[in-house]
Parts: sequence; C-alpha cells; structure tokens
Amino acid sequence: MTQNNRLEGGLIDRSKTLRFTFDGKTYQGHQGDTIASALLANDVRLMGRSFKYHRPRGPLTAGSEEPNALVELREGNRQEPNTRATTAELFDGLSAKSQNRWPSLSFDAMGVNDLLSPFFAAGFYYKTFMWPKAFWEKLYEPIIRRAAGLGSLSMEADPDVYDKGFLHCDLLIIGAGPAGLSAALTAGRAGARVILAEEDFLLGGRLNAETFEIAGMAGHAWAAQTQAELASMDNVRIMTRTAILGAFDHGIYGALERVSDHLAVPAAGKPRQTLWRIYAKRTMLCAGAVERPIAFKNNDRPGIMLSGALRTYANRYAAAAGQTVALFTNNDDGLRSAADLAAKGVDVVAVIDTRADGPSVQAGAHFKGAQVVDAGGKLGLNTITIKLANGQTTRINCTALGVSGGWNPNVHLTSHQRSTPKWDEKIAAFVPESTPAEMSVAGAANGDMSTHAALANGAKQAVTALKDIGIKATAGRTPKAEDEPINVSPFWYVEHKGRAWVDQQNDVTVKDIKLSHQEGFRSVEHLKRYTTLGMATDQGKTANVPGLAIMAEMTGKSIPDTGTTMFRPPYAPTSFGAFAGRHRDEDFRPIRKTPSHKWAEEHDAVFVETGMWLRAQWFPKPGETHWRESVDREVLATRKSVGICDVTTLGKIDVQGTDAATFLNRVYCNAFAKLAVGKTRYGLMLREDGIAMDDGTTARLSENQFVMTTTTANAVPVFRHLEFCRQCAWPDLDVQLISTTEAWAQYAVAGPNSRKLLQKIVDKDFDISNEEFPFMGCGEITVCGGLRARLFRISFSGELAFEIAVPTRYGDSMMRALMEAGEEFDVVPYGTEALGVMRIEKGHAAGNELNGTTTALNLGMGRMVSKKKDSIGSTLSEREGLNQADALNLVGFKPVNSDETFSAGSHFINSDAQANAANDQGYMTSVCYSPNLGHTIGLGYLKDGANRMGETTRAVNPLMGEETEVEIVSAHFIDPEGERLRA
Amino acid sequence: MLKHSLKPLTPLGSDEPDSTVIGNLKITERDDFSFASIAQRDGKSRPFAAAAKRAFNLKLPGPGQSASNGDYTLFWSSPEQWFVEAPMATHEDIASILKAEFEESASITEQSGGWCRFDLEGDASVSTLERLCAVDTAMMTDQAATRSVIEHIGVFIVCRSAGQYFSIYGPRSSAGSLHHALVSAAKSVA
Amino acid sequence: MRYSGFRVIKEALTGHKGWKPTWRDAEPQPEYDIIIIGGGGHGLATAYYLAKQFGQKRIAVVEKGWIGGGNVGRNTTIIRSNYMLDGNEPFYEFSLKLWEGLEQDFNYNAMVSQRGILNLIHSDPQRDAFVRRGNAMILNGADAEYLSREQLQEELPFLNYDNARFPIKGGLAQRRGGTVRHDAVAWGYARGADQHGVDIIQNCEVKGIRQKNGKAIGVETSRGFIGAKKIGCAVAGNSSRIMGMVNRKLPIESHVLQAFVSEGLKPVLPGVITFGAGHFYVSQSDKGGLVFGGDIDGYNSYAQRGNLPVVEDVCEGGMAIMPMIGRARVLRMWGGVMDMSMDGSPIIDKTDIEGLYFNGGWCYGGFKATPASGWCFAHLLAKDEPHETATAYRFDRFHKGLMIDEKGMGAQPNLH
Amino acid sequence: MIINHPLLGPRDSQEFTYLGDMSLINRPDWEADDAVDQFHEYLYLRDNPAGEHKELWFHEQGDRSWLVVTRNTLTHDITKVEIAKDIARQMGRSK
Repeated sequence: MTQNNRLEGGLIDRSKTLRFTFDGKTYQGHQGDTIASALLANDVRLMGRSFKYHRPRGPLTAGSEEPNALVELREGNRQEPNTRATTAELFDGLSAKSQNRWPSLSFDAMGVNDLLSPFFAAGFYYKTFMWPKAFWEKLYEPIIRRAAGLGSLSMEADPDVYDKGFLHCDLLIIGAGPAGLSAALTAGRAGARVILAEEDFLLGGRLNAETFEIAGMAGHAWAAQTQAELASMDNVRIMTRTAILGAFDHGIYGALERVSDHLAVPAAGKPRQTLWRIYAKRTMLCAGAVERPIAFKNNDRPGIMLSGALRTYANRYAAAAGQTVALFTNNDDGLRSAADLAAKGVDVVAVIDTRADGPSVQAGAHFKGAQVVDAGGKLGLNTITIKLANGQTTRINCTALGVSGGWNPNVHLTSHQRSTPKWDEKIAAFVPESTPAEMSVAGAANGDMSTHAALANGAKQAVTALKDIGIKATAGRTPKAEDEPINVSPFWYVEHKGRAWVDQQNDVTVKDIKLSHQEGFRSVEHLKRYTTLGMATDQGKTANVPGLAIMAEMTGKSIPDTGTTMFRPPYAPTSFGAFAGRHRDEDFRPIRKTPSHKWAEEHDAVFVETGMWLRAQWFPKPGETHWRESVDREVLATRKSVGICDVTTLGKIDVQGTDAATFLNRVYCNAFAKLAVGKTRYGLMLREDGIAMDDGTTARLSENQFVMTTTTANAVPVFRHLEFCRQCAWPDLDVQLISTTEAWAQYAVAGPNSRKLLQKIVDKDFDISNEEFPFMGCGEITVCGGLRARLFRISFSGELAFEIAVPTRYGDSMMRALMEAGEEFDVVPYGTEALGVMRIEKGHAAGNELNGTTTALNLGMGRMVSKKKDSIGSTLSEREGLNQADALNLVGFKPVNSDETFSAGSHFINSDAQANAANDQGYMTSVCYSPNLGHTIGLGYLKDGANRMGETTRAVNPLMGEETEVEIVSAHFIDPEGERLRA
Repeated sequence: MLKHSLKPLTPLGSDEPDSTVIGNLKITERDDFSFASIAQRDGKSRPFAAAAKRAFNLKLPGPGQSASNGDYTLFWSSPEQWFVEAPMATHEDIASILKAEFEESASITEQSGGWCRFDLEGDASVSTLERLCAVDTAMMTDQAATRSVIEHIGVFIVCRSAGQYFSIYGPRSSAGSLHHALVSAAKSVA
Repeated sequence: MRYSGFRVIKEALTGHKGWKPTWRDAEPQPEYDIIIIGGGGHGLATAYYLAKQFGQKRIAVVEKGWIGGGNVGRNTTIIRSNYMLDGNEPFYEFSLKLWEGLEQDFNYNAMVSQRGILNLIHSDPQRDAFVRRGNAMILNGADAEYLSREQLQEELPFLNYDNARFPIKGGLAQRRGGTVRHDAVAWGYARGADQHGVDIIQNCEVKGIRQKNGKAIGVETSRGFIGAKKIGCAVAGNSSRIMGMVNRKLPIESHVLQAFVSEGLKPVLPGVITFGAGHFYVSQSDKGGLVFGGDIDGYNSYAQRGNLPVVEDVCEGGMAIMPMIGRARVLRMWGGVMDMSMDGSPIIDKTDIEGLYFNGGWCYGGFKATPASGWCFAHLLAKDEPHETATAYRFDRFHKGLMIDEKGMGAQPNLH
Repeated sequence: MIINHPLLGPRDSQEFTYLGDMSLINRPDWEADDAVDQFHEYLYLRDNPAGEHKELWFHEQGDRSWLVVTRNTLTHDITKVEIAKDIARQMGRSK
C-alpha cells in the first residue's frame, strides 16, 4: 500500500522517502512526517485501543495532547511504551507496535469489555469484589492488573545516556507560534538574552498547519524567515524539540530537549535527551491553544478527529484522514477546515454546524442548527447520523469527521504554582488570571485567538517583560495577518442514549460524569478521582473542560463555579532517564578514593562502599578462600607485630583562632579548655537534645591550632554544626574552621612493633620513644628525609599505635614506604573488617553504637558530660527520660557455649522470659568473630547492663532463626587495663 | 622541592598529569600548584592587611572574585577567608611560607594535597560547563571565581579567560569521578 | 444502601438509576457532642469509629474544602508496619490488622492489596539496623522476612545487581505490607460514618476555636459557630494553623512531600520496593502507573508543590536500582503538606485546653496509620484515655526526653 | 528556588542546606533556673507559620555562610536574605 491518502503540497520533504513498520507491516512516509501522519497517508486510521473498554481508536489530534494514538516505539532495550504517534518523528527503519490489545489490533479479545460496559460504570469496583474476602487479592485483582496498563517495558536497562544542563536568560519564550516568534524578534533585536523553546521540530506552531498569510507570504514561510533572522543573533538561543515541563519557584523552568529521538539511535557519546534547568528573569508563555471535541454517541471511532488536526494533517503533512470528509463544529474556526480540505482536493461531503446562524461555506452539504448524533464503523468511520434542525435524522457516508467544540488556551504552565485560570465567556474557555511573578502570557494561550492579535500582543508583552528587568525594547510594526474572531457558541455534548466519550483514553463517558454527580462526587477533584477523567497520559488536555461543562450542567452552576482545570507538571510526560541524567548505575553518586587506593588495587584488596568512599575491606592472600581467613590473619598479625590501615576517610577539621580552645570546650561535652599543646584527647560531641552526635580525637598542634577528627560518616554534618555554633551561637568567638580531610593521607600503624617501624620512617631528629612521645601525644614532624608530616599516638585497635599523616599527594608513596619499612616485622595491611574486629575487641563505639538515639550514659561515658560548663546538649541531657535507672548500657557479650555464634540486630530476652516485645531488654549493635579469643563477641545495649556483668541472657534473632545464650561481659575484651597502648 | 624519598602521585593516580582533547576542548589535569587557605583572625584586620600587602602585593579579591600577582593567585572562599595558590616547584610548603608573613593575624591551613584541578580550554568550555553546573559560566568574566556543585561534587570554578579558559578545583578523592563527568559532558557537545 | 456484586449487576441492567449519594452533604447543626476538624482520612476514620465502635452520637466532621482533598488523596498509598521502636510498632501493627478487615467492615472496596513491601539493604551497618528492626517487628507480633541477595535475584531479577554504585546486599520484607486505593479510604470512611449518622460538612472552614473559662466549647467556621462538647483536631499539615488559633506552639513543622506517577504500564512490579542508598520507593497501581516518591523537599512549606532538585533526586534513585524504567515516562507530580514532628513520630493526646484534643505529627507515615489513628483518637475522645497502642504519643515526651526517634535524627523535622 | 545571597547574588537553593526557624539562633542560658524548660521550647516548639517565615539556610556548596532567609511558606516568595552572623549579633549574641 503506498500513501494513497497523500495530498499535494505540505511541509514534508518528498525527496526523502522513509520506510517504517507498524505492527509488522511495512509502510512508506517522508522526512517531516510523524508516525500518525504517515499512517494516515497510508490510509491507516486504526492505531490503538482504549484503556478500559479496549475500543478501536485512531488519532484525535496532531499534537502532544493526543489521547488515543499511543504506540510502542522501537524494539529490544530501546522499546518505548506509550509514545504519541502524533508527535513521534518518522525516521528510516522506524518500527512501532500498537498497544493494549490481544491478539491483534483489529481483533482484541478484551474488546469484550466494551459489551460488558454497563457493568463497568464509573467506580463500579469500589462496590464489589469484596466477598469472599480472600478473592480480591487471589482472583479479582490479578485479573484487573493483567488487563491494566497500556504499553510495556522491555525490562532491559535503558542503553542510552541522558544529559542535564543549566541555562540562564533574560527572557524565556515558551512556544514558537506567531506570538512566540513575534516576541522573540522583539526581544532579540533589543539585545536581550533570549531562549525560544518549541516542542515541535519546526518553528511556527499553527502557522505550519494553516493557510493564512503573514505580510503577504505563507505563514510557514514567514516563520522560516523569522527563524533565519533569530538564528543570526548570538543573544538568541532557539531550542526545537524542547518542551517546557514545569514552572517552578523563582523563575526556574524544567525543559526536555529530545536530542536524538528523531534518529534510529543517538550518535556515539551523544545523549538521547537533555533535561535543562532554565533560570529565566522573565518568561512569556506563548503555548497556543488546544482544540476540544464535542461528545456524541460513538464519537471515538477511528477517523473522527479534531477539526484543526484534520487541517494540520492536510496542510502540513499533506495527508488526508479520509477521502470523504465531514465536519462538525460550533464555531467559525471549525469551518475553515472545509475550505482548506476542499482546496486540497478532499471530498467534503457535509458540514454540520450546531449554530443556526453560522456563516455559510462553499463545500459539501451545509447543515445549520444540526448535530452529529451517532457514528458508525467499528474499526474505522464509515457513516455518521445527523439530526437536522427540523428534528429529522439523515445518514451520510464518510471516512473522516473533523470536530470542533472551540479552543482552550493552553494554560497548563500558568497553573503549576497553583494559580487558577478564569472563565472567558467570549471564547467560552479558561484564560490565565494570575501567573507566576515572572510570567506573562500572549497569543492564543492568553485567548488572543487571531493571528494578528498573537503577533501584536507577542511583541507588546515582550516589551513590557523586558522593561521590568531594565532592558529597552520596541515593538516593530505588526505584519498584516488574519484577524477573525472564532465566534464560538458553547456546545458540549449531544443529548442521546448510548455512550458519548469525554475522556477517550480512560473511557470516561457523559454517563459516567452524570453518575458521578448522582453519587455525590461533584467537586472537580472528586469528579476526576471517581471517574478518572483527565488522569490519562494526556492529562485531560482535550477532556477536562467538556467534563467540567457537563458537571456544571448537572449542578446547575456556572462552569467557573463548578471548578477550574488545574494542571500539574510535567507539561508532557517525561522519561525517568532524563530526570536522572548521568546519575545512574555506578555513576549514581561520585566515588571517593583513598590515597592508598592504587596500592590497594595492586594488592588485590576487596573494596567496600562506606558513604561515598571506597575503602579496602580486606586483602586476600593467595590460597585464602573465605574472607574470614584474610580478616583473621590481618587481625592476628597486627596484634602480634604490626599492621597498617588507611584511615584518611576520617573527617579532619582544622580549628584555629585565639578562642579555638573555648570553642571546642563548648561543642564537646567533655573538657577541652586545658588540653596541652602536643596532646590529643578523645571528645564526645552531643546534639542539643543530649544525644551523642559524633566522637573523635582532637589534637592541639599549637596554642591556637587544633585538628579535630570526626567519624567518616559525620564529617559533613559535624562541620555544618560547628559553623552554626561559630556563626550563630557565638558570633564573636575568634575561631576559624576549614576541612582538611582531603589534604592529609593518614595511616594507622598499629601493633607492638609499630614504633620500631615508624622509627625507620620518621626523621632522626624526632624522638618518638614512649618517654618523649607518650600515649595521646601528637606533633608535627618530618619523614623520609624531610617531608613534613603529622604524628598522633592514638589507638583504635587497643595496641601500641600511631596515626601518621602526610600531604595527600605523597600518600601512595608513604604507603609503599611504610610497607617496605615493615617487611622485617612481617607488617600486614589491614582493611575495614579487621579494623572493625579490633575496635570491637577493644570495646570502642562506632557508627552502630552512635545510632542517633544513644546518650553518653548509654555509651558508659555519662561522667564525661561536664556539668561545670555550658556545652551543646549538656542541659537537655539531664531530662528524666535520658537518665532512667534501667537505662541501656553498652556492654560486651560472648556465647556461653563458645562454638555458638550470634548476629548484630539480635534482641536480648532474659533466659526465663518469653520472646516478645514486653520482655525486650535491648539489642546487639556489633558482632564479630574474635580470632584472639577464638569465639564470637559482640557489643550491645542492655537495660542496666553495667550492673549485670557475669549474668547470662539470650540473644534472640527470630528473623534469622537464631537464639543464643550469651554472657554479659565488659566491652573491653582485649587489654582492659590499656597497658598495650601505653607500652 | 623538599629533599625526601617520597614520590608524588597525580590526583588521577599516575606519575604524569593527564591531558585529554575532545573536539574543541582541552581538559588538563594540573598538579603543579600548591594550595592553602588563609582566614583573617577577628580584630586583626590591620596586621592582616599589612601582611597581605607584603606577601601578595594585591588587593584581596572580594566575593566571587580572584586576583593574581606574581606567583600568587588568590580567590575568595568565605567571609574573611581566601584560597591561595602558588607554583608547587617554589612554594610546596606554602603554609609555612605564609605563616611566616601573617604570624598570628591569620589562620592558615595547608590544602595542597586536598584538591585536584582540571583546566578547561577552548570554545566548548562554556557549553561543556552548561551541562555540569548551575553557575552562569557564560557570563563569568576574567578572574571571576565561585564555589558550586558538579555532579554532586563540590567545586571551585575560576574563570581565567572569559568563555575560553576555566579551572575547576574539586576534592582530590573524587578526581576520577569529576574527570569522568567533565569528559562525558565534553563528548556531548563535541 | 449496601454495595455488592449483585447490586452492581442489578443497577447495570436498570441504567444505574438506583445509586444514591455516597454520603449526605450535611448542613451544620447548632451543636454536636463531638466535632472533628478535618475531613481527611484520619478525621473521617475517627468519626466512623466514634460512631460505630465507641457508640458516640451527635458527631460532625467539618472540612474546609472537599473530603479527602488533603494527604489521604495525595500519598503513595503504601501500608506497612515495619517499625523498630516500642512506641511505634504496636500501633502500626494494629493499623495493619485494621486494614486487613477494613473493606468488609465499611462495605467499600478500597482495594487493600497486600503485595508486600521490601526495604533494600546496601551495607553491613544497614543490615545490622534492619535485622534489629525485623526482630522488633516479630517480637511485636508482626511479620518480617530477611531476604538474601540470592533470594532477591530470584524474586526481583530486574533490579540492578551488576553495576550498582551501592550494591544490593539483601532486603527486609514485610509480606503483609502493600497498597490501598487511597481516595477510596476517605470515601469508604465517609460513607460508613454517614451511615452511622455522622454529619459530614464540606466547604466549612474553621476560623477559630471558642473558649469559655479555659474550656473549648465550639468552633467558629465559615458557616457560622458550631458548638461542641469535645473538639478533635486532625488536620495534618495544617495542625499549627488550627492550634495557632488558641496560641499553642507545636513540636511540628509543615513540609512538602512530592509524589509521582508514571504513565500506565503493563505490570512489572509485584509489590513496594524501597531503595536503601538513596531516596526512592515505588509500587505499581492497579491501573499500571508506577507510583513513587522519595524524600521531602526539606524546607517549611504549605504550598502543596515542590521543586526540581527533589524530582531529579528521586528519579536518580529509581535509575540506580531499576535502569529498565529509563524509557518509562513520569506523568504527573504533586505535593502534600506533611506534619513533620520533632522525632518523626505522631501525637495523639489531649491538649492543655479542656475539651480540645489533638491528632497530628504524622510525618509521611499518615496514610498507613489511618485506621489506627482514627480508632485511637476515637478511643481518646470517647474515654479520655489513650488507647493501649498509642500511650507513647504524648505532647510531653519531648520535655521528658522520651522521644520516639526511628531514624535517630534528633529535633530536625526535615531529616525524619 | 533561588536564594539571593547578600554576598554572592542569586544562587540555586540546591547549593544550600536547610535548618529551620531562625529562633534557633537564640540559644538559651544554660544557667537559668528553668534552663530545661527554656531549652525544650527552644529546640522543640515551632510557630510554623503559614506565611512569612524567617529561617536558617547554610550555603554548604558555597561560601559556608549561614543565612537568615525571609520566605513565605504559602508562596515560597523570598523577600529578604541576611547574613546570620550579623543577625545573631543584633540579637545580642557574642561570645
């Protein structure tokens, strides 16, 4: 079949013939076609099925407001459900499938729903499927779900990439029809920074669909000429295939540029789509208007479409929806199609005008004061029934019917910030009333329905908008153009038994709206929710106003009193991929690598995500098959001799100033004012509510300089908190803060031989003997022959240990030097697992213990909270609820039978008690196997735990089917006296 | 250079800095700069200004600005706080050098290892940055400098030559991710 | 009128002429025993249980707009009882049990669908926390199930196991969790309450609360004064506005939470899935739309709309764990005003003003709580004592230091 | 949203981190007899107005200034942006 509905002229490029398939059948179209226009040209009207009744459907529109002609575009992992055939550009090799039908589009078994439609009235499902109880989930719902939905996903990862970007402008113009082009010319010539965004791939809007002339030339030619002038201006950015999705606060607009959707696949490295965030000082909405249908019996037959769409297909795409066409209108604009189609050689067989006094047209039989009351042709229109002014009915054969119920200004974006439009009797439609502060509206979107008005107001509004932001512009002479009113006389639906469709995709009929009223769902919100009117993929762009008008008739109120249409972003449905941009899969969030990362990779480290960081978790040796083997080895070797761990990820904050000590004394609950230079101290930081926020060691490098360490997880919130204290709580303290986390590569060197190892690294003029450099000492030193470094004698493992820091660029080299120096001591690198094991063995609290609900008291540090000073959290930590007699205490646990084990997350239940919430005694926070003790150990919070040493209780873990008898012991499993770290 | 046996590694993890050309854009990894932050102590504006004059002999740049003189480039980072950049070859120990000048009038913190720097040169600079950052880089004039975010990474953006040449400073640990983001965006516009 | 399949068939065959309004549009009476401010899910449920369960008479619900126009009609329809703390879990489990019998109870099909809810685990500390939570659920008589990575690959093969930034290490599932048709909950309770004689008064905005000798005696409304012996406030995001009328500050901030739905798709998701390393949770409605959401915008707002950064953040989360949705389209986004409390848990308590009772601070847990919230608030209003599952939801818990802080975020509402 | 930073001009609010009501600047006196009551009200109770709200934002991805932003919670309109440190001093906070 070869395009036998293809007409003369149009804006398609006949020199480029494109082959495509629809439901496996091959067709031909041209460059400049959409799928819908090409299919119509090939005499294919049936393109989809409706949601609920699976009614056969063809396109209703020629734009993004399309409810019916939705297809699955492309194949394999690029399959794209619910794509509008009316906007999808044709490309060579395109393949599309119809949706929501089985086994085929022309025969759909689910079409039986249509016969059962009386039972499927609005909201029927709320009233049934309740008995027997189990059947809803077992039987009814699975059936409903299987029937639900439109297109389907490929279930494969989307292979394309998406970009995001940010643009700034003085004036954002939304829509490049006559109003938008006129505004862009005015603003562009004034030198303003302009963005002209157009959803279509052509500029011109309706000008491409009409036969009007502007300034003596064809409208589309004027658009092309204007585009050329705009393109020559550096200050104007023309963005075609770009839909403005949403108007957000303070002049921020979301825009989707369909960069590659008109191609078979995006070019290498190029995005499929780009989501732009546009910062606009002023915005002009020139989005035109959307035509609305009139509801009558079987008004959803394929071949019935909006009159303007019929014109668009003929004038722009040179495609006839059918060879014999009728028109049904309540306004003058609807009549234009008659002349245009006749001029294209289409046989216009009838014009039905609801108005008795409408103007006459020289095309086909003209019935005034008449209505179309029915349409025949299940899979494609073949006849319409007309009720004449005199009450008689007559049937006419035709294969296409253009319907016009008037035009709705496209106010979508004006309501994104929840302002409502007002009703304009003159055009019987809603027009913008209030808009976001920076937005003005021009052209048909503002109810200026003639081309001349659009051109004039576009320019005028641009001048005003730019004046607001101090840019002088002048509106040129408005070119000569059509200036006719559309003379609409409201007419919403034809009174008749049988079903007349209002929302075609969701199968909402006039009857459903009447039923909604009957059952008390009368507000717009209730109407929408009860009938699903306007909830389909087109957001009711063609259905909402007629639906509202019918409800208004029911309630006897005016349309504006009944409610207004309220649209929500996005203006057009937008892919997840575009909103996510590059942030997917591994690029979901950036990766932070430690200074020894490269070295660790060379040594087969297994890495683990800790926040954004990748840290070495353990370093498997050849022959080690289970991670525990590696971890146990690392722990034992460290405690026996010496081990090295990259601890760079700990937050480091440089705290300086003459009041630095005072400052620290207030942000830590324990005393810091008198910390001596060259000393380090453990600090516990509370939130104002008295709950532990973070902990770490802080070193005093000089009188006025401290280096604070935070946990890896809290580095950022702690810094923010400190800045709050500095700027808001005590603005006159002389203290300056800056993060130095990244500036220093820091390594823990732990184990009995750590000093010996470091003595080979630290330059000779620095004495790090126990006498000169005791536990909790710190100092600035040099290493490896003169590189400045910092040394801290602190221990997380409980061993004699140091942390050494060098400028990060030398971190890799430092790691290698340490390992080399350690060879004679059989030094091992250890990862976060061994680090964790050793800190649990030592009873140090970490993230699992500092969980945002625990106090100093819970942690066994109650006495640390100084009552002698003001510090963040000290006051509220006195509340009774945080000081109960049986408060949770952090204690240690070991299995009574040492071959048994248990898990973190277990709860404690006393041995004699039943395992239920009432008997809950607390929970296990951290658990590991201790290679030193040869059994599992754990830390946990237990009610009154501190006074229950030696008792036994049960660690119950019903989630994993575990239950273990455990003994309550000190959290310090290793070296409770702390002799090792002082050695 | 200080005499010691340790070898530096570039932020991207090699011995030599990376340089990539994509269409009209050159992305160069820089590790030949040293870096420090300097913050004025409360009530020390006079001695601070004097020391700044001695050390840099330029007017301290205000918010959103940078300034250069001789070896030094400064840019404003926070109220009464600046970042100071100088050649690594001559100023590796930049913190001590500045401390000697400012003594107790300023809080000075070494930042050299903490940051990676990528220079973007060429006509595609702005269209590349457009895809990465909310800052209006097209309107940045010579020496404009600001902090912002690129693909969830906090960065400084310094405009060396309007529309043509920008330096992006990011946290060293994220150098790989930042470079990946720059290269991906550059390919989109190439 | 009783709803049933038989009735639907009968009406279908007689042109649906017999259907009556789902609830009466009542005119305000001069006085009631109990007035509930707020015709949302919680307010309507409260009135329903007051009348049906606690034998109260002369009850009215006053609503400033149309019933169900607030958060009950703006949420992501999820029900679950997967809480960790003693103050919360018994209450939410009570709520889940009520959901399970709700439709037969109020004779309205709200499509309670227990397709399960899954929380993904991406790190060892997260696993430890979820194990603790799962055990707390079981100890409280709820159901919880730990799923290994392998089990997940079996059940949900489409998740991103191979190249995720934060690998999926396991999950905590509650099979009894699921979704409910949210609007139907409001309508079902309204219909049920109406049939038990409750007056539902729409378009009636409360402008003030009249007091006499320190006792609340009625409400000033846009339709005049209405007297009451007891007044219950259940207005979610507007709590501070109502309580402001009696000059009370609340431990509550109002924040906007955005929610989203995609175009209709053939079924792909079995139940509710929650991403553990970002802000994204999703389920699929019976109509085929992916219903999803993430985190609140994070700033005080009464605007019922949000901004782009959160939209992007949420979709990034989606693409991180299920990159097969890349070509599906987001159809609509909207916002609800959340009554975010200082510890992330709600308040159902008397106020210090005699006759004035308060229900609020639901954060974004409000929808799933609807039945229990209504029941417990009705209990408090009827008996002047808290229901056994709601004893911890008191105003004074902050002063006493008895916060119920599931997330451990402290007194910062936008972090709960 | 866009916050017009007093020093840096208009910036996307995405660069900022939100804290809440500016009354959080007014940290009570720890030595007051009713210190616990005061801290309870300070930390937990909010006006939470539907309308003009003075609130604290931290320019985390910018100059690390805490700002006091006057914003309408019904419309999101921002009418004033000030440096919190200055406001704190005006409120009599010092050392």
